[in-house]
Amino acid sequence: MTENKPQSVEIDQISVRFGDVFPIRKLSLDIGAGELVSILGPSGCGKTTTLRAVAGFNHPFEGDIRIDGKSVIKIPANARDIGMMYQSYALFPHKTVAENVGFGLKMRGLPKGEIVARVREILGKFQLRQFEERLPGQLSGGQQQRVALARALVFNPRVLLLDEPLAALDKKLRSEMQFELKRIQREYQITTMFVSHDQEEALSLSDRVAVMANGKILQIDTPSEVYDRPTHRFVADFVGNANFLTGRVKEGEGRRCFELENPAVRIQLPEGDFPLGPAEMMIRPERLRLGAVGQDNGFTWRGKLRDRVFLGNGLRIMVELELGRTVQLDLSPEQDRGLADKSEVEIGCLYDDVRIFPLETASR
Amino acid sequence: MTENKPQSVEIDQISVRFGDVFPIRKLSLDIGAGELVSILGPSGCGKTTTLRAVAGFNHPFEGDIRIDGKSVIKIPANARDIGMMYQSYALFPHKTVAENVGFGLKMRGLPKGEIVARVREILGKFQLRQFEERLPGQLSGGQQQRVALARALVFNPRVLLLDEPLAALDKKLRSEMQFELKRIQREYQITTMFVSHDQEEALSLSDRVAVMANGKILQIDTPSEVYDRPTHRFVADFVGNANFLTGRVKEGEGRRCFELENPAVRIQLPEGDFPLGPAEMMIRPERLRLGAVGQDNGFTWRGKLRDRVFLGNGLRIMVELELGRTVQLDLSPEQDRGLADKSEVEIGCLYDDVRIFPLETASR
Amino acid sequence: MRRDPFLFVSIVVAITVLGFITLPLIIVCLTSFNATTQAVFPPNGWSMRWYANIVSVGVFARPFQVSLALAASCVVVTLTIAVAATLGLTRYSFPGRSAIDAAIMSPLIVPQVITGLAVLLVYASIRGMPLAYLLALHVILTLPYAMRVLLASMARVGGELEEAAISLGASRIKAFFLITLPQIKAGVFAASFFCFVISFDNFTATAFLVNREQTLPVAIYGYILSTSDPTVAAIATLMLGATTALVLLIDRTIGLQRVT
Amino acid sequence: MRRDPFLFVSIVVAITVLGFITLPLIIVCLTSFNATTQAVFPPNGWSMRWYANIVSVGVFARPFQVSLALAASCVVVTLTIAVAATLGLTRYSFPGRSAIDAAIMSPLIVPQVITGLAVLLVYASIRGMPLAYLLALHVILTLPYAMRVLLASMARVGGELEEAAISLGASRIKAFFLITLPQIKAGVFAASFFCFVISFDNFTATAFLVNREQTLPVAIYGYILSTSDPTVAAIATLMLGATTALVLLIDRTIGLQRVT
Repeated sequence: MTENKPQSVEIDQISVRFGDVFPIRKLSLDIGAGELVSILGPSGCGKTTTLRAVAGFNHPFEGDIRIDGKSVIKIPANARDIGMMYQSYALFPHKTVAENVGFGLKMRGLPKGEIVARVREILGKFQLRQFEERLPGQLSGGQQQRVALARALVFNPRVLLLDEPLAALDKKLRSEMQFELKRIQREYQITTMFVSHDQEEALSLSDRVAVMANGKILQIDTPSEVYDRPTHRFVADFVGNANFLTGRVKEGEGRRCFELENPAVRIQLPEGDFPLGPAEMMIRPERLRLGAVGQDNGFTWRGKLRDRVFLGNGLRIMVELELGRTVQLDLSPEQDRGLADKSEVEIGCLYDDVRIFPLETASR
Repeated sequence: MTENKPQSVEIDQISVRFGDVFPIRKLSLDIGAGELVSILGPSGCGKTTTLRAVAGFNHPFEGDIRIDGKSVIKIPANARDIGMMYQSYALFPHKTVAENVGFGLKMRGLPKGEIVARVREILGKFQLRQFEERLPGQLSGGQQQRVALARALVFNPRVLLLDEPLAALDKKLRSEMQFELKRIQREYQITTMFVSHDQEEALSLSDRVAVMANGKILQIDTPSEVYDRPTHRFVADFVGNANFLTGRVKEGEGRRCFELENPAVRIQLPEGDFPLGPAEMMIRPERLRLGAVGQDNGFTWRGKLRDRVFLGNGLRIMVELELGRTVQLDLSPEQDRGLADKSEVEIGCLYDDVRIFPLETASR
Repeated sequence: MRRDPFLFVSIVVAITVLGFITLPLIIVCLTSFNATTQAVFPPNGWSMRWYANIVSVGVFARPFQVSLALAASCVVVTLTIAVAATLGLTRYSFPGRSAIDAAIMSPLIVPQVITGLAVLLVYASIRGMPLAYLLALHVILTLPYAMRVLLASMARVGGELEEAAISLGASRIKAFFLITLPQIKAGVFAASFFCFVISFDNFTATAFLVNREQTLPVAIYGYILSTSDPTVAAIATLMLGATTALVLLIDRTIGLQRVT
Repeated sequence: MRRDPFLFVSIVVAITVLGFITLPLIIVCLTSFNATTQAVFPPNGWSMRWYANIVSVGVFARPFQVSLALAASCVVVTLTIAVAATLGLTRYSFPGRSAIDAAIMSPLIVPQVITGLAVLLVYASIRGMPLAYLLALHVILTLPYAMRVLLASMARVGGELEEAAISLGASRIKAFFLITLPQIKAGVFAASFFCFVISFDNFTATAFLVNREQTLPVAIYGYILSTSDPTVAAIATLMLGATTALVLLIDRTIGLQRVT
């Protein structure tokens, strides 16, 4: 294997047009050398269009795409040297596993002996040696996925693009393959970009997540930042579960505060730049806890337990607050034990776990 | 609405045959009046065959099915008075929402005025009044699901059968509809049976879960019992995530113990009837905790942190134990904070959280 | 993908095919307005006289009526059989099903010369009722096309809607007529159209059976053998116009996409 | 579902259809072994003499060769055009695409009498090369069938495999020949088969163009007009046998399911 050093990808203000539709507009995204970045968004947000622009399958009418600092916008798809894995895997059904994996090397005109050697090497690494002579149709979903990945990696591409890499696998296999995919990406140290509509997949695999909606990137950051400190209401709603409570940001004593209406309940806000006016407060269900919280670093509400749903690794409960809203809490097994058969509960929340979104930016 | 009292369903030793295949064999399942029971299993396990036998769409060659104590096995499907909702909803595309919902009443020969009145009533209850004149194709997935449910409930069926009720909805909508479905079932107090291959759906909706494999029911119990105290290895593996460690059950001092091989590590077992010999130990990833546990009620292992995956509402880590196995831990956000950048960790487990399965019964 | 030689080649081929196929039809149209007595191309002048000649020549009226009646009856008989048979073939499996499948499709590949000859042989042994035999022949010829269209529509509908209706209290027959039939309406229309056109246009097999009563295609063929004026081009243009109008009508009402 | 009157009715219909369609073919077979000179049913005795007569009567050898050559050439020409046109129609969208779509399918609904007449008109204006014109006619007639089968296969393959090949470094042309073409192999076989059968069996349109060189169906028709012995039943039986053998061969090698 000739060791390539990882290469950066810069997407610079590209816009793509299909007839009258502009699926992406002036989109920029920088991916560091060797980084694994996901584009997460609902279907139709333009994430696949972005991926295909990098692959060379559609042509931005403005902007530039650079790999390792050099523009590739004029290079045709078959000369960009990019490994691509499709959601359907797109394995060639009439070719054996070895022929599928070797296809990229054959197209590069490598001598037969070297092709065989390199195919064998990567099949060994992916525990696929015994399936060499099988056709893709004779493999399980997980094996097909590994073949598709091997085929995309064997020719040492400059960048790896993955289209919903785990979506076609069942739930069980998916969590196993998450670890596997991460391990392989680290081993090959290859700059990787993948698109997903599944927030779990994006959070667990990526170094950074770019959340996209309506052809624009709303937030790009590490998984925990995107989850814990979403910058847009849409991000908060799309990534993970969320409780939203409407109210308004007002001037308080010293710091600003958030006021729920009817009845008016004031919540101190931490330091920061919160625009005054109508806003929504967001709290993650697992950040709410049973029992009171000290007034200095949080607030406590009282309410009635309305419903409980067993999730296996925890309990989800619905609490109707005295102040008239209903919120959802996710309890871990330990907290769950403290609940017993109570119907009146106190729930607490730390100021740190509250996010405020001005209502103007409430996009969707 | 004429109030019907809920009716019990007894499936008594039924077997179904399709040609040479026996999808279910001598299957029994009792559902109490007003109870909500799910049949959970992988595709092809016979769960849908069971549901369709109750509905009257296939004919057991032996056994009996009783509703409210009376056999219905000879009653044709269209006279069983059972409400059925399909995964695809099976709404009639050429009929309006009102016509769809009224179809069952029309087939029962009710006068037109009464049909209109009862359809309006239930559409109001399901917040579908404004869609009365729409065709199903003009509704969203969630609305279609509510129409299908209204259609199955409007004629006050004796039993409600649901085929993967939430499978066609996207993740977000699914968790909302779980609460909704439960609320409706409680309001109508109707005996309900549903099949699912999604453990989350089954755990969160059901009063009791029947886990099925290869045409047989392996365990039927409350969601938390099935999750926390699975009786079969298959159940433990299918419902939730699980760490499995092979070893053997041996005689210890007083109580029996479980011994991992190479290196030999002994774990005290709680009181109970554990057959001697090769066995597997199962621990849920969220039952393992960071830090040592007192020797009286648990055990502690040391290991290296190998991988971490951010799940949003927690962290999943892989720990390579000193004794040579790798286990998976799910940490809640609080525990997660204690992890920092450690690479050497101690993990603890309570005896109570360990399940043992003799290797003979390891079915799949 | 722009500046792709493949794109150029395949567009050229597609357009050539277009010309290749439509050119003869255009020639027929133009010839029908020819002023001279010989059916030649290009025409020497323009006239509507051959359209008038269709009526005045007198040999086409009766064959036209025969063809019309035959095609209409054929649609009714074929569709009734096809709907019942399709239902049986899609909703039930029974021994020998695949043999019936194959048999129903066989007229698609059995040469019409053979089918015509076969019906002629039966006809020769039991004389009389020529139109009834012609109808039987046309039903045999159109049935596979009707079945293909109906089987395709029925496959799209699936049995689940029918089953849902039954679970709501409908009998099997009510479920079929109230739920399934409306779903395959487009297919039934399409099948009727194909049957009508195939029956109306058929010449090969029909030619074997015709003695007293001629159908329109047989009459046209006979006319060409004896006369070479553009009258038949005029008839052909009218038939073409009628067919095109019918296709456009279907496209407007139920959509060609749902049909072919 | 057992004891269902619907089941009974639809099985009865299906079996009746089976008999109705296959009976004439059986009659042709039996007649071909008839001992007497008249082609009548039921036969008066058994003999193989009409099979010998096919050769000895001498009028079928040359038409058989013509039909064979014509059908074979037609397969080559039609398939080449059809593959290129299908590729253009499935992989690219360009203005006027739907017009080309419609034009390609139009021979399915334009009466063959008209098509035959049209080609005759062109032929009449530029005399000579009768077989070339016959070939052109047959290509026009078979193209829509070939396109239908190929478009259906191509739709199943989709563009993703081809794209995957390109991302692995293949040029567009290599991707087509190495990846897409092998996928639609079954469709190409099926289209070839249909083209061959349609060309070999065609009578209606062909009848217009034939003067010096007869095709087999035209020769058969001419023979029936003059003689009524079972020789044509014997030929029909042979054609039927050959067609059936071909269908079985396709079924064994690539599977009929993947084809129709």
